[in-house]
Amino acid sequence: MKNSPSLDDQLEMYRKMVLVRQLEESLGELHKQGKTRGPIHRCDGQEAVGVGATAMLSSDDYVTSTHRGHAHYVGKGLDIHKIVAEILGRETGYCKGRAGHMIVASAEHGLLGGNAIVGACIPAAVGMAQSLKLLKSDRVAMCVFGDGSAQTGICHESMNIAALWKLPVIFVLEHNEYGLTVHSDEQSAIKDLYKRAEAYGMPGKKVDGNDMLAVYESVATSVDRARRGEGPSLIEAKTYRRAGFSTSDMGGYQSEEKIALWEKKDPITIAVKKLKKLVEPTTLRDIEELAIQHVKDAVDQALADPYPTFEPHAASNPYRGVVL
Amino acid sequence: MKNSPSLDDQLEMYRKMVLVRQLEESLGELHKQGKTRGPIHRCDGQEAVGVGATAMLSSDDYVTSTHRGHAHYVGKGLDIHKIVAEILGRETGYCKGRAGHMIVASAEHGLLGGNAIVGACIPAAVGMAQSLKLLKSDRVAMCVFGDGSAQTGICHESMNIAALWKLPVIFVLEHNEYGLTVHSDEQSAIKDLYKRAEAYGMPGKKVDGNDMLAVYESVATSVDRARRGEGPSLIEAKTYRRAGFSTSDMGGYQSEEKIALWEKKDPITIAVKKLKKLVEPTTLRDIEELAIQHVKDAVDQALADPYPTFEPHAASNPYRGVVL
Amino acid sequence: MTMQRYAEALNSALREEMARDDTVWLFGEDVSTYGGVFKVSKGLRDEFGPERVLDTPISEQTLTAMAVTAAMTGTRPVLEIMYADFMPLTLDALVNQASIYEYIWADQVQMPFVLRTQGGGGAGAGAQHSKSLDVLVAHVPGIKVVAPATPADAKGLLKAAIRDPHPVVFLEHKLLYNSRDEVPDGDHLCEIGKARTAREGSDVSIFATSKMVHDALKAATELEADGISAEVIDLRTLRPLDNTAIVQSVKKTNHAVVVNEGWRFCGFGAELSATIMEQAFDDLDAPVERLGTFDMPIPYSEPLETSVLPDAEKIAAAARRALR
Amino acid sequence: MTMQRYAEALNSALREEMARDDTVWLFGEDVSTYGGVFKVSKGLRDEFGPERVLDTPISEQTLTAMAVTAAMTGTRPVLEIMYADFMPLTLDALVNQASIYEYIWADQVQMPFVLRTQGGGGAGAGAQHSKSLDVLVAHVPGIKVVAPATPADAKGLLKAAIRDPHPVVFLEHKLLYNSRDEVPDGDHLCEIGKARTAREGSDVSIFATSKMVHDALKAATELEADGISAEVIDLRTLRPLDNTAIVQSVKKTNHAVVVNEGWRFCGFGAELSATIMEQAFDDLDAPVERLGTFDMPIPYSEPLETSVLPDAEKIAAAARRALR
Ligand SMILES: Cc1ncc(C[n+]2csc(CCOP(=O)(O)OP(=O)(O)O)c2C)c(N)n1
Ligand SMILES: Cc1ncc(C[n+]2csc(CCOP(=O)(O)OP(=O)(O)O)c2C)c(N)n1
Ligand SMILES: [Mg+2]
Ligand SMILES: [Mg+2]
Repeated sequence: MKNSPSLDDQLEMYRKMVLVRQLEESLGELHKQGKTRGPIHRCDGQEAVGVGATAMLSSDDYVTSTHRGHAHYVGKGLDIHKIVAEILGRETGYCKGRAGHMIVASAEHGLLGGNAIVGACIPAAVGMAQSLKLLKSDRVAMCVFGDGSAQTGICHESMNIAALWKLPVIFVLEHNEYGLTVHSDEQSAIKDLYKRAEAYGMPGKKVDGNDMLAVYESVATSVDRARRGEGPSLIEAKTYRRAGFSTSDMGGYQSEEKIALWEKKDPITIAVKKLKKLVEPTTLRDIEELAIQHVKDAVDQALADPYPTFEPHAASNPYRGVVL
Repeated sequence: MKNSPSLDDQLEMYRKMVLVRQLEESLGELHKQGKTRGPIHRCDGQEAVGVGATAMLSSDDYVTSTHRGHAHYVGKGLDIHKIVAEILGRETGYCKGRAGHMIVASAEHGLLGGNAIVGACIPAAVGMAQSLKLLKSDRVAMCVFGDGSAQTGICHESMNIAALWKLPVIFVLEHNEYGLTVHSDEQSAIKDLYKRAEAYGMPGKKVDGNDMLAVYESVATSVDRARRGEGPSLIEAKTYRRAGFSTSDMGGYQSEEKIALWEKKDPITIAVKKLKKLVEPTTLRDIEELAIQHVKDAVDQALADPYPTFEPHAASNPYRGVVL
Repeated sequence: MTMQRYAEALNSALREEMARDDTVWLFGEDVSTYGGVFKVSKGLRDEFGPERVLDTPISEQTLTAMAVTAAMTGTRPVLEIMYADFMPLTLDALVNQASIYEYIWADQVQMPFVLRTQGGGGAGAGAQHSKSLDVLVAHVPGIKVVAPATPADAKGLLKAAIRDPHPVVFLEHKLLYNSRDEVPDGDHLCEIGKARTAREGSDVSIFATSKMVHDALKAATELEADGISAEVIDLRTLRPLDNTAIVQSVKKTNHAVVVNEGWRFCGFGAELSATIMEQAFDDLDAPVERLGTFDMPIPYSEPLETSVLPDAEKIAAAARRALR
Repeated sequence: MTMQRYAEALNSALREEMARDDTVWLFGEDVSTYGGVFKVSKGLRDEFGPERVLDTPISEQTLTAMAVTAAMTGTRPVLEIMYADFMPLTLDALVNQASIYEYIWADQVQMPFVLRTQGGGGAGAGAQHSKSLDVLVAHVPGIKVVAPATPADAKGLLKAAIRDPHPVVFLEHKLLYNSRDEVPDGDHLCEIGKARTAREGSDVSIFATSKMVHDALKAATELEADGISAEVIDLRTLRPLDNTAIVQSVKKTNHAVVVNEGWRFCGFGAELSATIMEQAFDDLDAPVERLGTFDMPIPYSEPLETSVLPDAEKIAAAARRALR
């Protein structure tokens, strides 16, 4: 079926979800051991959005992301070791340790990049899409952003401009019910944010964000549309943030029942159930084991990597002619 | 009928529309004579929106306005002489000549105030409404803003918050088809902006902006709703900007036919046609003549008024301890 | 006197002022249910109710604009902006709205609101969550800017800020929230606009704000070992600046170091340096030494971040240069 | 050499660069059909087509964010922000986005975009349309800031800005657009970061930017009558600052006046003043005199506006004070 991933693609998506899950758990562990600096924004339980939404893109399509971007990074093909090294502030990270856990970028993968200003990744994708349109390219730009970000002014301005200029943008709204500690019901009077697409004259749709295939199919249709020059779409992927806002979140405001409910709808569990109908269990187990080992090795390597040393940076106008 | 103005109210609205029309023409004249400073944003042909939308308010309800606020000022009961004096930079103006043509305010009338930052009057009204809610008052806050302003980020943020918190705000969108020189079709892919109300979970409606009664009735219903604590509404009043963006507009981008078409739909003509069924023609003529004379006198007086002299202003932190 | 953490002192200030004046209310992201990500508003929702302590959508621009107009219409809002890095989003409301109205509207309104935020580096929060940006608001007339360094001042200044009839931007520091010190009991208020001598000395004056006061004190201890007597002046208020205290100290020491955690170029240190030179030129035996964060983005990785931020060591070196 | 108005010189620069490099494109409010409210982009839509010259919705925040990412993905955007007063709306994209990426992403991207705007008072445009606000951007590392005073520099610097691989904020002045002067023929480029001696002198150095250069020249003529020989240095670039030229001039004259049209407190003049003191302390016979707009909102009424802005008379008085 058009816009359905092949079996190989599905297995690769499954592999990436396992990588992300393992990455999140390892980072949580490292945080507990005091080996990370600053908070880590885990996306356990939301892997299907980032992985499913990026699987049909090629490396020269652009993706812009948020503070919670690990699944988007891995979905877009970034190397786990270089991600972890960046998060740990090492010279070997994607940005030589300068960016850190929230702003990782890899130009060669078109991932530009994580963004810790809520909402900022939305106009970022629109600007890229405008460049692509001018260059008469059929590439696309995607932003993946949260339900909290959807309330920012730039979200409105961006959707309005993208729809008006029919830019090749895909707006992927990762609705995990929380903006930091505040439930989405206290951030907007409406529950289904995809309905806002109509206010800009673009298609909007809702999808089960814990089902990687559903995400893939929905997004792929919008990507095709964008490549054909027919303009942007808004896809709202419904999921849930199980892990707390970040590793510095003291919790207490999310209900245990709700978390348990969503654990039952775990995206990896759902994927496994479907894939088991198509491949031998050992295939999945092998993928899983390799992925887990891959993350373990990456983390070990990153922990052994050197820290960068400071050098002034000409383009950023460091101190000049001044004794330091 | 509930929310229909009495005959006296209608005559008063008619009088105010004539005042505004005469004001706009006088200001245009003064500009030609080189007696104004900076551009003047005329609202000829849009009088029914500002006057109709404010006629049911009392002086302790708040109104926030734009760079094109003359009808809102007059609708809210401001004195013509003090408006003109402000526009001419005189000591006798509402703000002692400090504010000028775009930022006129009168606290005693609840008009706070004109605002030359596009869109800024929208959150301004929301902030006031939040104060009113905290004070457990049944007063309301209204913002009147343009179709251009509706594309700003703060418009989105403001509507979202107002609807979420059920604030007593009335959003009056004065759609005159232009944002400066750019037609609304090139500012948004959708024509009817009132439809965006749904994206925030509040009522939205469209009204003929050149029919003062229609504006009054539609807005009055929303004002009642807000007073009852049921939250905000968005009313889109469709009108047309006949006079160019401002007196410094060199024109050339609005079609003559369109202007002619809208001249036929002149709000004063429409009001007169309806009022003629209710009162003697002489009543209307008397009102008109008095209003015209009123503006003439106000302008003459303002032209004779003194300019202010400069004094530092403590609250604004002027130069201190520095030789000027 | 009671020992309190800086965050607790702020919390007491909010509690006391909310109890004293029921027009005081708090709003901001995560301030209500969670009590603020730095716990400054902890417990206040329970005590004063959700009407007076509001979690908000992520809409800094509108929230700030709302504070301005809520303040001019009868209530006293205290807005929390989670990171000083987001102050650009608040700046239109400060520069084009709050700054102008008292003067431009000829004192028809006053705006008693407080915008609390926290800035500064050293926590591994990366380039988008570590900046100071204090000069961006200090440049704006009509806005007072305070930056307490101690729990006692945090409490006294916040209480004074809430009672001030004019807008106050209140700058906290993420690395100070856990610092503990004595706080006077009772209704402790500090006058806005008055510096504090944190340490007396006779050879060189070090002028600092916020966390830099502590680094300056460490530097002074270090210098003492070399027989250099450094005076440390905690400016406490950036605007209006306490020129009298500055000149007095320089007259005594004839040497000055200014240290501010913002970027150096066009930073707050430039104003300090220029002011000292203008007002105490003949008393200066050497050029004023100026320190700030290096003029480049603040990197994440610890060795890099440490390199670009001012600290005790750099301050001591600057003092030695001044005395050379 | 050809006589051109400043606006025409800018127009030629845009035309030449668009013809030379078809990745250059323009966008902003009213820049396309109307050719810009100050007519800087007049005729360019006809010449280069509406794909490369775009009118936009009123969405400064998003437009700036788009410029940043469009620039990192293969095109060279030139964005017009109609008034410098709206720069607060652009500041998140500058401070939190454009400023950081080249360094933080370890030179994986470059951002060749230009943000053109115009500021300044003297036109009766009121408190929201007369400000300079140049220091708000000059404070930001990684962003070059230029402010031409003459048609020749306007052209040469704009062409250089468009070719620059880094972000450039290009500050024009509303009262200069009609000024005429000679502009070199051919592919005229000015180096960003180099000051220009607008007039040689030996008694006092006056450092200025933009329109203030002309006021300084008038002051110099006035001073000449008193036998005072004033040197006028047009800095042309605010960041990076031409320290060499500054020090050279002060070494010659031993007296300095700095004049910038922004507010004085924490304004650009503070940086100039501090820099001179730091780099030429022993050459200074008197404190640097610093002029800016009075630290208060810019009033509308002519006598008030004139009082608060720096002008030739105030500059001459400052020079006399410096020499006293
Ligand atoms: C402009 C801005 N405001 C506030 C914050 C603080 N903050 C970081 S993440 C976050 C919540 C974002 O919610 P959402 O967009 O739903 O993303 P999620 O964390 O759920 O993935 C907030 C308020 C920020 N980083 N930037
Ligand atoms: C933030 C901001 N951007 C741009 C402008 C310049 N400007 C003034 S009015 C205007 C058009 C506004 O259109 P609309 O809201 O429809 O009001 P109208 O003039 O039609 O009444 C523009 C772009 C401004 N004043 N403020
Ligand atoms: Mg969320
Ligand atoms: Mg309009």
